[in-house]
Amino acid sequence: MTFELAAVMRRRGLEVAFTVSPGETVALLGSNGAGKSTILELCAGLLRPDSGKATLDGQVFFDLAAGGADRAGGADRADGRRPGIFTPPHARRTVLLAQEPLLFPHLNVRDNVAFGPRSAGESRAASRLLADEWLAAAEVSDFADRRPGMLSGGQAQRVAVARALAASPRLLLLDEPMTALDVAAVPAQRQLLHRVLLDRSVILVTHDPLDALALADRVIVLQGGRIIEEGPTRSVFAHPQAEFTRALTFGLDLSASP
Amino acid sequence: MTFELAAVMRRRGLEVAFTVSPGETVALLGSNGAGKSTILELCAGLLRPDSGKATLDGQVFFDLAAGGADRAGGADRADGRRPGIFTPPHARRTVLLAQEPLLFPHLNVRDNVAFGPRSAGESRAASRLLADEWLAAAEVSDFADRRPGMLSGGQAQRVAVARALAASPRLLLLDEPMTALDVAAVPAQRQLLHRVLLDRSVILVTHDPLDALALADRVIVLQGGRIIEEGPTRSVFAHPQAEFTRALTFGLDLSASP
Amino acid sequence: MSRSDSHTGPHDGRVTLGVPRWTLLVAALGVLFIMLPIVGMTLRVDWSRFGALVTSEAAVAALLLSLRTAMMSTVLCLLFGVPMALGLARSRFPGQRLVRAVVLLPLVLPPVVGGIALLSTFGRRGLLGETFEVLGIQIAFSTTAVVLAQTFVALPFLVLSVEATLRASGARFEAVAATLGATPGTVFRRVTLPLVLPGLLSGAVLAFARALGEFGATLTFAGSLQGVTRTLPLEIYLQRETDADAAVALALLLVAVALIVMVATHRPRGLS
Amino acid sequence: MSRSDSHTGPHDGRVTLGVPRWTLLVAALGVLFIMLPIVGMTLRVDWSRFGALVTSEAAVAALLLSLRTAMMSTVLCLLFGVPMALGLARSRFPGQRLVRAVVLLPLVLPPVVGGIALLSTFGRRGLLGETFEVLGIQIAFSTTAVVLAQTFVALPFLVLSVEATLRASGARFEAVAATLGATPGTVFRRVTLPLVLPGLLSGAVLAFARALGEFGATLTFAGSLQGVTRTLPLEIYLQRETDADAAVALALLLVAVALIVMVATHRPRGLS
Amino acid sequence: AGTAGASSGATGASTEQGETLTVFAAASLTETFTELADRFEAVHPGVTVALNFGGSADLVTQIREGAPADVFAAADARTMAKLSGDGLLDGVPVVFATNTLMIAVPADNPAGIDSFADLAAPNVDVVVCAPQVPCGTALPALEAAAGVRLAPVSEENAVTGVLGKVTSGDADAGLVYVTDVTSAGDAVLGIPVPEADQAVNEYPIAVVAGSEQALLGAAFTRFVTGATGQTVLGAAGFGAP
Ligand SMILES: Nc1ncnc2c1ncn2[C@@H]1O[C@H](COP(=O)(O)OP(=O)(O)OP(=O)(O)O)[C@@H](O)[C@H]1O
Ligand SMILES: Nc1ncnc2c1ncn2[C@@H]1O[C@H](COP(=O)(O)OP(=O)(O)OP(=O)(O)O)[C@@H](O)[C@H]1O
Ligand SMILES: [Mg+2]
Ligand SMILES: [Mg+2]
Repeated sequence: MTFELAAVMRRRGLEVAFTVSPGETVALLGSNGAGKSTILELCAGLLRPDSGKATLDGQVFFDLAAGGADRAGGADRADGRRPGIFTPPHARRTVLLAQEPLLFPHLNVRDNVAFGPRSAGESRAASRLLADEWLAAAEVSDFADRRPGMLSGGQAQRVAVARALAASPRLLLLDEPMTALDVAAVPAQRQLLHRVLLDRSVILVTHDPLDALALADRVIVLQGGRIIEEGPTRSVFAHPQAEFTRALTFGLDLSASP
Repeated sequence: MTFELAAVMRRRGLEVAFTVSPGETVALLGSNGAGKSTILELCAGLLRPDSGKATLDGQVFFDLAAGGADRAGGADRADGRRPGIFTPPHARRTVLLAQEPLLFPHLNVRDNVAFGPRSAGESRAASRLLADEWLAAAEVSDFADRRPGMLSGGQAQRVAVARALAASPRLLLLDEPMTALDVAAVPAQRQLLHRVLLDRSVILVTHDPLDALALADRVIVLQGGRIIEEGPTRSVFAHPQAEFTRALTFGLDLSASP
Repeated sequence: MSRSDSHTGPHDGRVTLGVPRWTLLVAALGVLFIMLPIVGMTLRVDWSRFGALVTSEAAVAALLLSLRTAMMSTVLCLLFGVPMALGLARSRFPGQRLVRAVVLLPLVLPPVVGGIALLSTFGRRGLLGETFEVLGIQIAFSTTAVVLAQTFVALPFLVLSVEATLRASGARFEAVAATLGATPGTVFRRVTLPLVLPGLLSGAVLAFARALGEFGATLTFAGSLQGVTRTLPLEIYLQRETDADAAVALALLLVAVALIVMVATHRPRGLS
Repeated sequence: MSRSDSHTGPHDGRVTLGVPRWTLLVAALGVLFIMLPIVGMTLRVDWSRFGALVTSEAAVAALLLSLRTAMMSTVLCLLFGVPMALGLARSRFPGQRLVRAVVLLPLVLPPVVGGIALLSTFGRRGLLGETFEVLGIQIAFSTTAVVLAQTFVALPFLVLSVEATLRASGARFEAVAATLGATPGTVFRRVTLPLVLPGLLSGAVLAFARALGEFGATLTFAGSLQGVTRTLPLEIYLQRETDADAAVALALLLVAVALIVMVATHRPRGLS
Repeated sequence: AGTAGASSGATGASTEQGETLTVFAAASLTETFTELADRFEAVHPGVTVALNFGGSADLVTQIREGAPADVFAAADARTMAKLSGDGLLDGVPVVFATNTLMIAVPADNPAGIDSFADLAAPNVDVVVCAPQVPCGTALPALEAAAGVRLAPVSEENAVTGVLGKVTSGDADAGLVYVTDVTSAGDAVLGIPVPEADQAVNEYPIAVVAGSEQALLGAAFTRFVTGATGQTVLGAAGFGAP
């Protein structure tokens, strides 16, 4: 399940390339507007890059040559269409947990969580069972029969996490999954994620160095759409190079550990 | 500008009463679903309580007697209407910054921030100037001409903060204003809020004990819709009684300070 | 707020906003403008003959035919109109605005001209007439023609309602569904359709109503033959030749039927 | 993706989702169903006489009258229809469903019956006839009557489109605006209206189109006199009595006008 | 005439028990032809007469487009001439009835009309049929004969439009045929015009070319022009051919 990504998206000032090894969790760090959410949406198939290539375990997510306009000597096709491959989101088996919960307003909480399994072809009953398990894991079983409109902010966020995990993706894309959670819930949720992330390829966006430390094997620090720092979490945090990383890890005393 | 609130809302299992002194900042703490957002929406006038009374500096926000059905010997009116006063949101001069940014999608960032001043009767030009000041304070001047749909999550959140502050409310209601902000931005935003909150009555919802410490004069801890702990921030944090508060303040060593 | 308000149904303590008082006044005037003529018409009905008029064999046959054909047209409109709305609202292609304009044309064509247009295509001497003749199908002047005429005039209503709702509700939930592994078909069935339900219902009611009231295109394209093509509006038109009171009585029957159908089926709810 | 796609306008790299391929096929069939009759009609036009026919004095007078009245009706529809939609979508009151059904009735009334109903209210001996007579206003046989008839049949279109959009877009932004100090009027003007613009535009186009094609109610209520009450559809109908070709030519003129108006004005955009 | 072809899709198809004769007739003939059809069925057991009524232009269009008509009865000679011009008639049309114009005023005659010349008064709202439609065919001739030019407030497309506005009281007077006044009953008052017999409108009937029921159609035509037909038509106010 190696995931390889190289993508350029000029409109967002983004140009990145990195790899996620099978089972690895990579944290994307960076200031607001650095391009973290954009990368996740590119991986999920909601955005189409100007050019680049992404593959997961051999399956091509996209493979788009640079547009003719920018390539002086390129094999420009007369009709102006850029040749290329683009796999639509549903065929990628990646799941994106976005910055907003975006629960389906017309489905109750259980059916929201069961949506992924159902789409993967599970029976209605099996999907609901699975949903109930994930709801329990995220500690929101009490709300299974409610409409999302009747949840508090933190409750909705937890349901969104459960929904993402229930879809059992090959590549999991998490955009600030711990937002809006109360302090009592954070350790449990962190544990839940930790358990789930162990054997999956994951890209995790977070602003919390503790989350990165607890969950990520490796961190990638972005600035203005480029990667400015990259490496195993502990070593980057122990010897931060970029200013952003220094600010992020300020007060975390990791210099002693290897 | 003393704000006094007493409200019952059975549907949300809420029953609270507290006071905010002029210029005081009160932090509402509590687990997900404890009723924090509900309280803010009641103060803002988006929700109508079953009964209760709220006044700001003498102006009645609402004054609703308990419904006849629940009052055995009450002065039940024959037509079943509950008598009472209810001031609509726009006449309260409170501003609510909700958990989601909810920027107006059809206005650009500047006009979003200028919306409050405009509604208060400022001229278009004056409102825009004011908006630009607040955008600068929130460090999002670069995006003044963009539509909200083109912002990153953290950028949108900052604009929402600017919009709330620009409306110069008598009572400011902030629901997790620091969500989605990057670590580099947090100190600046905290400073901004600190400056702004100094001479205003504020109710602030947060999950971050540091925010509470930095910004709040007093904390109120909620659980299941009731107040379980209340007092000056430092003293509550130094000697937390409720389990939630203990978990929240775990690791913050305040026992030494008064 | 009455007590029942605060204890039942969708009333959840949320305060109604954004309805300035003057709009209610203007709205009331608007409602009055539509209601008065209908009341005025009701006052003209000769109630002593009403029962006999609306239960006459011709009237009943016309009513049944109308209900049957309007229902079939509505189904056809849903079948074709929802995909059309989706294509217009969600995808981008060259000439899209022209296509939208063409789809709306039946609205603007006086129905009689619509009937001529249909004859020029599906009639025995029309564009497709020969094809159908070879297949042994005669469309014009049959019940099929009534359904086609009604569908032709009603389709734009459905398309426009659904398209506007699609645009207003945006595509964010569809994106979420796709990342959760839902194929376009599943997204359509489980997310798009339920989310546009309010628009879909009001569009379907519009289409049904338009089909039920269709007159000109039917008369021209399908003729007016009792039990086969003479729908209630055509019957009303004929009755008016001999007995204006009878026509008003029948019109009232149509109004009653429409009211029942609409009150019974039209309950769009917001999802916010 | 053509190159122009990826460099201009609203194309921002976001992938189109939720349009299963089969819907495009079905949609194409639907478009064909509407387009073929119009093409069929066009093929019947006697082009050698076309110019003379559509520039005849009667035709020009009718076209101008049609445009003028349809525009005025659309304005009236907007004026009354938007508040009505707001009342139906945003507030709750007893009998709401009945009111909505009543508002939709003109859709289902065969236009001729609509005309009778209008006569029974605004006619000289109608419900309000005396009131108007005292005020020195005579409505019947005047251009005012044409506008009233068109407004009566077109109003429901606007109301329904706007209502569906209001429901689909929800009330969250209105709540935000109110907490920022906006009075209900300001909320309406600066938030509600811009947010429902797609529905408003498509509703206005629907209403305009319906008004432009209105025939039965106008004929019954307003009469038919060149330059005063004889709109293009009435002229078409009359021409048809003597010269079917002339009628088709005029109908094509109407189609062309409608197409131009729609392509020029109808550009709802999503806001998501 | 009631249930003709109620379940079959196409019109004019033979039913199992017998034959169906499809008659297209002007809308103003609705009442008389419905009765005539019943009587015709009574004397021709096994025959069903299916009636299709409409405005003259509708019927002409439909027949031109191949509608399955066997017999066509028009409201004026000009309409019939359009079909014979196209060779769509079988044989020569026969006039089966005539009609003359009459002034119709609201029952209380608010404008005090009692002659054709009164209609030309400036404050009188007169409604007429447009000269293009059968009910207006005879008007120019009448105007010429009476030497009075009218300035109508509306030129209607159908006689129902004229009657509707007279009965509602919006028009002070309308010009319609004698039969229309008869069928309108008490709602309107008819005022005869002496010059009307100089402007007579004729109703022709003919078998449609290519009809599969030509014989039966001819029989129906004879029935209408015959004694029974004339009795029924006469009762409704039509004049003899
Ligand atoms: N329409 C509704 N909107 C929000 N909450 C609702 C609604 N209906 C019922 N509730 C319930 O009311 C309770 C209080 O919700 P509230 O949103 O005030 O919680 P909160 O303290 O803000 O939580 P969080 O920290 O998760 O935002 C919750 O248990 C919630 O499930
Ligand atoms: N339609 C759009 N949606 C989101 N961002 C956009 C859009 N158009 C342009 N941008 C810009 O692209 C850049 C990258 O945005 P992105 O959402 O990826 O940031 P991010 O790293 O996720 O930030 P945050 O921490 O605030 O969520 C930002 O500068 C943003 O303003
Ligand atoms: Mg982001
Ligand atoms: Mg909350």
